[in-house]
Amino acid sequence: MSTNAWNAGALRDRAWRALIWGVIAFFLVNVGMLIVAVATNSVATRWLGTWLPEAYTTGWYLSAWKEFQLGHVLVVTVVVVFSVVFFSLLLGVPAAYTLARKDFRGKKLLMLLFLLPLMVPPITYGIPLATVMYQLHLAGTLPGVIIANMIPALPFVILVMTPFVEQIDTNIESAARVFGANTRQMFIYTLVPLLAPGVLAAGLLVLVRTVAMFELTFLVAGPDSQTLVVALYYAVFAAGVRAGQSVDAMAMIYMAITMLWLLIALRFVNPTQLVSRVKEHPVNA
Amino acid sequence: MAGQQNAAANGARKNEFRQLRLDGVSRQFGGANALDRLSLTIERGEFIALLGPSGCGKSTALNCMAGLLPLTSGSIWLDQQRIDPLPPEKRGFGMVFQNYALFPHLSVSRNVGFGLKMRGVPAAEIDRRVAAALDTVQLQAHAGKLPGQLSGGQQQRVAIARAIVIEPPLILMDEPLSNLDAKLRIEMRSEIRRIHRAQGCSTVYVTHDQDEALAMADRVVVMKLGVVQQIGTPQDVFARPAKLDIARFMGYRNVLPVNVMQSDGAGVTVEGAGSLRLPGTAMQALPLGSAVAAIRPDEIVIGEGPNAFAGTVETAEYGGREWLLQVRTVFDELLYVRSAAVVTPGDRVMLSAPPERVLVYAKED
Amino acid sequence: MAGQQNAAANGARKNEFRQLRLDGVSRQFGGANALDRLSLTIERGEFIALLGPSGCGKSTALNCMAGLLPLTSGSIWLDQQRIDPLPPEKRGFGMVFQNYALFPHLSVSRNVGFGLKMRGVPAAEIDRRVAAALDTVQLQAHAGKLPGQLSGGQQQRVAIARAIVIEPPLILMDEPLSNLDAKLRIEMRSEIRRIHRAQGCSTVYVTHDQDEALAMADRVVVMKLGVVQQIGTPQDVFARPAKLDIARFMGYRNVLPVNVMQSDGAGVTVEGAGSLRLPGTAMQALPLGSAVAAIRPDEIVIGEGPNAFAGTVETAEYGGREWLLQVRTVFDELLYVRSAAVVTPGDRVMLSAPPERVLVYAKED
Amino acid sequence: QPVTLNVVDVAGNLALTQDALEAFAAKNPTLVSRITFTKAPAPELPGKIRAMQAAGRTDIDLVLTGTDALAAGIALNLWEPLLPAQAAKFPGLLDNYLPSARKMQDLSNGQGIMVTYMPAGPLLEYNPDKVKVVPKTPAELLSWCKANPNKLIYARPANSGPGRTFLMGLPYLLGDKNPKDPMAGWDKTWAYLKELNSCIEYYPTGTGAVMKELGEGSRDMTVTVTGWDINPRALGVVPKSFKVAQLNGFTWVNDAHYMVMPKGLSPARQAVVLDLMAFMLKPEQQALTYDAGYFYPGPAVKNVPLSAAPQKSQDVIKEFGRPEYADWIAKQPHAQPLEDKAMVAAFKKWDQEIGSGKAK
Amino acid sequence: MAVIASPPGINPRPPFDPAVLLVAPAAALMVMFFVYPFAYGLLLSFQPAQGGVFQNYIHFFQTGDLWKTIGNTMQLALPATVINVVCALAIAYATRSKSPNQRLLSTLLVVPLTLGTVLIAEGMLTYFGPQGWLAQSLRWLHLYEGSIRLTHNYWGVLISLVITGFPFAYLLILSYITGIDPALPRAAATLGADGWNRFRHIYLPLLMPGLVMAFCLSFVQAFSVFPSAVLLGSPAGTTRVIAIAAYEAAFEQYDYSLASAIAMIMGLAQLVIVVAALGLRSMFYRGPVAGGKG
Ligand SMILES: Nc1ncnc2c1ncn2[C@@H]1O[C@H](COP(=O)(O)OP(=O)(O)OP(=O)(O)O)[C@@H](O)[C@H]1O
Ligand SMILES: Nc1ncnc2c1ncn2[C@@H]1O[C@H](COP(=O)(O)OP(=O)(O)OP(=O)(O)O)[C@@H](O)[C@H]1O
Ligand SMILES: [Mg+2]
Ligand SMILES: [Mg+2]
Repeated sequence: MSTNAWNAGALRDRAWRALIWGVIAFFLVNVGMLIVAVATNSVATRWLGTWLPEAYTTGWYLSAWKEFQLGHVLVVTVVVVFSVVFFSLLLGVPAAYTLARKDFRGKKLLMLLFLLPLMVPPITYGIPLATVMYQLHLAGTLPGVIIANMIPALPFVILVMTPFVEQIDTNIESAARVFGANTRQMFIYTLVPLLAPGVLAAGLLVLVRTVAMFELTFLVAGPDSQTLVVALYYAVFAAGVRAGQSVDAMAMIYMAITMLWLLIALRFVNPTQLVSRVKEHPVNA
Repeated sequence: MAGQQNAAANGARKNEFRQLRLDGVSRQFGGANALDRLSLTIERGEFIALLGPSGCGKSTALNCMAGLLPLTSGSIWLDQQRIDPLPPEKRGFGMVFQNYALFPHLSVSRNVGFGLKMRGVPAAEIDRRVAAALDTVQLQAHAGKLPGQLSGGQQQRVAIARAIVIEPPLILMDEPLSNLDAKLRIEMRSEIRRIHRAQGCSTVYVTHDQDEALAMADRVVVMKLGVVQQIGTPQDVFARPAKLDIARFMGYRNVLPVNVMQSDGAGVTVEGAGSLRLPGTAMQALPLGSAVAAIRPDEIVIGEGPNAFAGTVETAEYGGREWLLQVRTVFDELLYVRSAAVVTPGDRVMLSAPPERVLVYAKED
Repeated sequence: MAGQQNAAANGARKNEFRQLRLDGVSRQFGGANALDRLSLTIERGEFIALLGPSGCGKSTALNCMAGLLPLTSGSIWLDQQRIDPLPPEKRGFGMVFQNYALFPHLSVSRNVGFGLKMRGVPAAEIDRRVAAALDTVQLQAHAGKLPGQLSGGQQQRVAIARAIVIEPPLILMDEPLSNLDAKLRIEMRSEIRRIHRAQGCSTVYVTHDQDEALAMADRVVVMKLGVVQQIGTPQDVFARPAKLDIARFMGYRNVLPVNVMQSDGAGVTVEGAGSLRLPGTAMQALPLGSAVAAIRPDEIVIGEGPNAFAGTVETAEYGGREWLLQVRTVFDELLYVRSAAVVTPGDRVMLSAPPERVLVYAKED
Repeated sequence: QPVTLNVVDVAGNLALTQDALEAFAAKNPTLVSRITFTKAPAPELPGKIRAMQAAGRTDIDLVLTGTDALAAGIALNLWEPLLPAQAAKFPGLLDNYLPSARKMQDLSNGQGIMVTYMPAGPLLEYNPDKVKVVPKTPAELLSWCKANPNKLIYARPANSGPGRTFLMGLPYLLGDKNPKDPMAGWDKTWAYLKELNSCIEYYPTGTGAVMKELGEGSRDMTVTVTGWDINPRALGVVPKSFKVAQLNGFTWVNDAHYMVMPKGLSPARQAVVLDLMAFMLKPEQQALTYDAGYFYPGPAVKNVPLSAAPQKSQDVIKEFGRPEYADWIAKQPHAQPLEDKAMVAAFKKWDQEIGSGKAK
Repeated sequence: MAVIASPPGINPRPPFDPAVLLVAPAAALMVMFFVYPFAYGLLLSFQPAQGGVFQNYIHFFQTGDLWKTIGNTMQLALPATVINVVCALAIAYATRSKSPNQRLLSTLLVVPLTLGTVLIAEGMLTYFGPQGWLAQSLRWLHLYEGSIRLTHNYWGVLISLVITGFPFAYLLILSYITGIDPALPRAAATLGADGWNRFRHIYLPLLMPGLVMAFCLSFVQAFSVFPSAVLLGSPAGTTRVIAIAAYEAAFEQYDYSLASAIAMIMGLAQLVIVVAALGLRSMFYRGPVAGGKG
């Protein structure tokens, strides 16, 4: 009898597992096909309702590259995105630490200050922000674009990091302090390594959001500081005829550059936290 | 850079401190006093043990000294300097945490070297000193492991090594040997004493093990419910607990209701369970009448003698060197007695206790 | 619902098990054997203590029994049923973790009630049993706190209460009393024994405290480096360690190089440091010639007697009931000796040891 | 001292004019050291210029725009008035424009100079294999649509040039009261669109999606304009064999691109920009705007025949162009697109009454 | 370091903790570059082109195709967020433990993050299109012959929100999950908790703060959906989200005042949900997720 019940439990377990893996497979297959479809179209000369295009060409990439001077745009994009990620982590992680650990007057207000930029669309503050930036001679420069992009990125990092900081055992901080680490050292030697997966997650998400941030970038960028997304949006939303393949080629370039970062980041940091990696018993030696 | 030099300079200065003084140090948690007006002066080179029942505020006291818990009131002084507003990293003390608090992401050797690194010690010297410390705690073989891959006792030893390697002027240890086996514990005890003496540092040592406190400490602080009960040499605290409570805690398991019949300075004669008369030692000023006598099981002697009284063995438990007996006598409670000879339940034995080891206290309310 | 009934049914069945059998259970970590072919049969109602130096694989053994660590090889049987592929929750054993593993988000009482809730026990009964368990560990006053707000010893007691409250057929305890003070520890010891007896369950108890093992266990398993060294009653293990190693671990601190002069069954006569002759007991088959004699400090008697030899006290440490001496004798090593009387360094003493307490082993390589 | 000119294109006009702009820089090294080209979607540009002007630092010198951003800029008062203030720089400007294009210049309110021109549509484009009888009137279109449900497709006007051209062309075809007043004067148009709605599956949000469905054979007919007819076939999105048809008596709703100059430039820069604008109207530069038929025909001024265009451009237009266009452009009347406000209102009304009806 | 001499018993400890300063740079940046522009926008929303101070807001709530956008947006954002967070939780939980392919799998699941709305839109239009691979395969397998309508309607936008939002939630939740000390579920197992109960009683409550954060951020992201609502939805109908309304006000009618007002309403609508969620968060245990020593 109990064996039966046990089998029922195991069966339910297996069914659940199968369901999960089914969902994962379904998701991955469809997303994969979707990407392949775009990739195929971006190298197709003509693809009219058949399984595969008639012929292939790299022409769409070449012409997109030339039309948008993508070489330069990519450099700008990389610089902007890297800087935004770097600086928002630099400022955001300590801020998240304080918000997670300390109680002080005005904390609620500060939380609101960090929540608002995520919730009000840039339409509201984009133009006045750009005006301020032009007055400060920051607009049209790379620093200007970076700062503008940090407005939504920084609060984002703070909100993502807060629960990560809360998860960390305060004893470890105490130990670091007792052994002579000042706040900076405590961050560098204990918190940051322990938060690494969180930092990675926050960094990746900020990266993706920054690459995609159109309005603020456009409003404060000059002719030399446009990023890829501006070109992409132009290709999609500008008036006039544009071949779908050309848009797809742009989209592929866009994806490639984000994915490159993602893969680099994941190559070096695993999203699973160290605590669990060490304490999880190896299944078999 | 500046920070490191500064820390080093501070460290150097603090190394020369003469005394650490706690002045009415209190700490509350949500209204409840975990530590109540602790005043204590620790001389340089002294080895202080904090002793007390679980939850009495020992760790709280250590945390306050280390600067990890803000005080609710009171102050801490290092010679003339008030240090309680200083953050922990400015105090330069070493600490063994009760729960180890190892850095989970650092290997054993980097855990141990952490404090040295923070002090800007050159890498080569760090390596040397870490190796020596790991040697002391017998963990050379595990230097490359992460804390999560160690056994409990190994983790605890890493925590000890991490604290001693920085050679701090004051070292705070919170039950540092609790997870070690007897042999290793005895070895570590003498290592800690040796290091304490060699470095000339002061040590505050929390332990629940009386033997440890007695063997290691210069002075013992006995606490209960956050309040200091007695401060004295190990012999004092052990042989002459100031209160019945402390006596109980110190292993005076036999607490018998008696009547004080006759008092003569410290020497008293008490009467228990009707007719039995025992000479004892008064630990407090005692009026004639109701009182209690406390006797340690191992100080009850089996065999005929003056003042001996009879009993029947009820249970006998093997305790390694000797047997632990529960003996029924004229008293209501069973007496706990130790016996080196084999005794079996049902045996009749004669018991007696030397008068100086029968401690008489006023009756508790 | 089904799951709960199921668990209850399972529990009921397992409660009736007659023996738990470990058959060549091994566990490796990255190539190193943490537990090597442990074979052990635990009868229902038995109290087994695992004893061994830090890092010898005690916790690993418990984890394997609980189902928390997959075995590298070997099998575990509950009567006729092989249980090592079963997940922990299907085994229904109780466990006290060395590092407590309390649920940080649940109050003390909900931590303790967790197992009952999982078994679908009605809320009212949970409350009752949790209250009783908290009473046992003397934590009623802290029932509403979160684990993070407790002292180390209090946390440990929560872990104990959590394991005993489910009245499991087999209870695994990993150094459950290590952070408690002596008085409480003794109280908890008898509580655990009482519960063990009352519930008729089997207990596997890891401890580093020999007294504890001796006082509580029916059988003691001594381990070293993952390998079982000796299994026997406490008296056996304590008085007659099978190997020199075990003897050392059991507190035979004086290990002296001797020559076997004459062997007569178990009784041998050995000669040490030139001329001194001692009668002893052979623990192994011994050829004449080089061997070692192991003697516990407390079994060396101070005072004249047959076979007595002279020594000079070098150090004397206060140890509560007695003094711990290091005595220089004809042997190269200092002898550790205990003395009930006050002795000061420099005193001359005569030492002797009963022949049955001088254990003679073959020389180690 | 030569300056760097920043040119922003929000209409896709650079495809037609970039070579010409660069030619100006090459010919006038003393005036222009470099021209930077930026491309941006139209709607956001006025905001950017507003931000610049509010800060007193305009660093966009020339904007190439369609009627949408042009009108927005006029409403927000962003553009520098060019005519008549700078008429001297553009002698005979109006007379030089093609007759059918000339009126488009008026839309600029003197704040922009038209640079390219397309008569646009509305036209029908269809798959000749599937559509045997080509509708000749709106009524026939409706009945064809009803006979072949879901085979006609057109895009949401707000997101599509052909869509909006169709919307604006209908009042002329149906003889509505006031083709310039979508709210009050388009009763027949709205009624017709509602009727048509019943046989249209949905409205994509972009001409690209429409052309894709047409090209791969899911739909048989759509509305189009000259550029969207020629260029997608040249690009291979739509089979070359697809045909266009006109609805009898239709009126061309024209489209044009303009050069405008934001306020706030220094006089020296203004002078350079004005020279550049004048240069762009020269026949040699205008001939470049034939391009690949993307804004067919392209030139806004008279006397720029296809033969003046680069050979490549000529080849494309020969292969994919429609000889009949010349005739249609000459014969059918031309009209200007709706004014900006009216256009937004029309989009809104279309969204509310036609588009949202498709909600599922 | 000055020697602080004050009578014992009175603590000179400043009520101000210097660690609070760590938040200062971030706060300063926000004050410098966000507060003023935001206040400007807020004021602007009260300066309508015509009418009284609240005219924009009155207009918003009186105009059918404006106020209904809130409902439209909620109808998209809430289900999308719930789907994302729930699926991400389930999948992250299933893939949490160390295994040879765990890293590969988690990377694969995170990859869609990099696609960008345009690629997803293009991909969906191509792949789900009437002649796309999906339709062709179904036809080839004789499973389904009719037309698939997964684009240019509600479902298109929802799918695209899931494709972008799921990896986002997954990455966050996976990292939150793996921060939980594995000793705790193990302890629960010895107490008889099966897989579901371990999840329900150990993981879930400990994850709650992280989950709520992931929910809030996913929600905010979904709520401001714009390009995919245009590219994949029917922006005149069910997917006329509030961002479209704001966009049209700003960039078609060039009425920045109305646009600001709509944006403010949009922010407020999100704030309601987010504050509610964060309030919920404060009801759960937040703190270290270790269970004792070591
Ligand atoms: N954060 C807290 N909130 C509330 N009470 C607390 C907190 N920390 C400690 N306590 C209480 O303060 C008292 C003293 O705790 P402390 O840790 O100092 O005890 P201890 O003497 O170290 O005990 P042990 O020997 O068990 O470690 C205990 O009763 C404990 O429950
Ligand atoms: N995850 C791991 N990876 C590698 N080695 C491990 C791991 N866990 C345990 N070990 C090693 O296995 C050995 C046995 O560990 P175990 O925890 O069983 O010891 P123990 O007998 O419980 O010791 P203690 O009394 O100190 O708790 C130790 O040497 C330890 O370092
Ligand atoms: Mg403590
Ligand atoms: Mg262990």
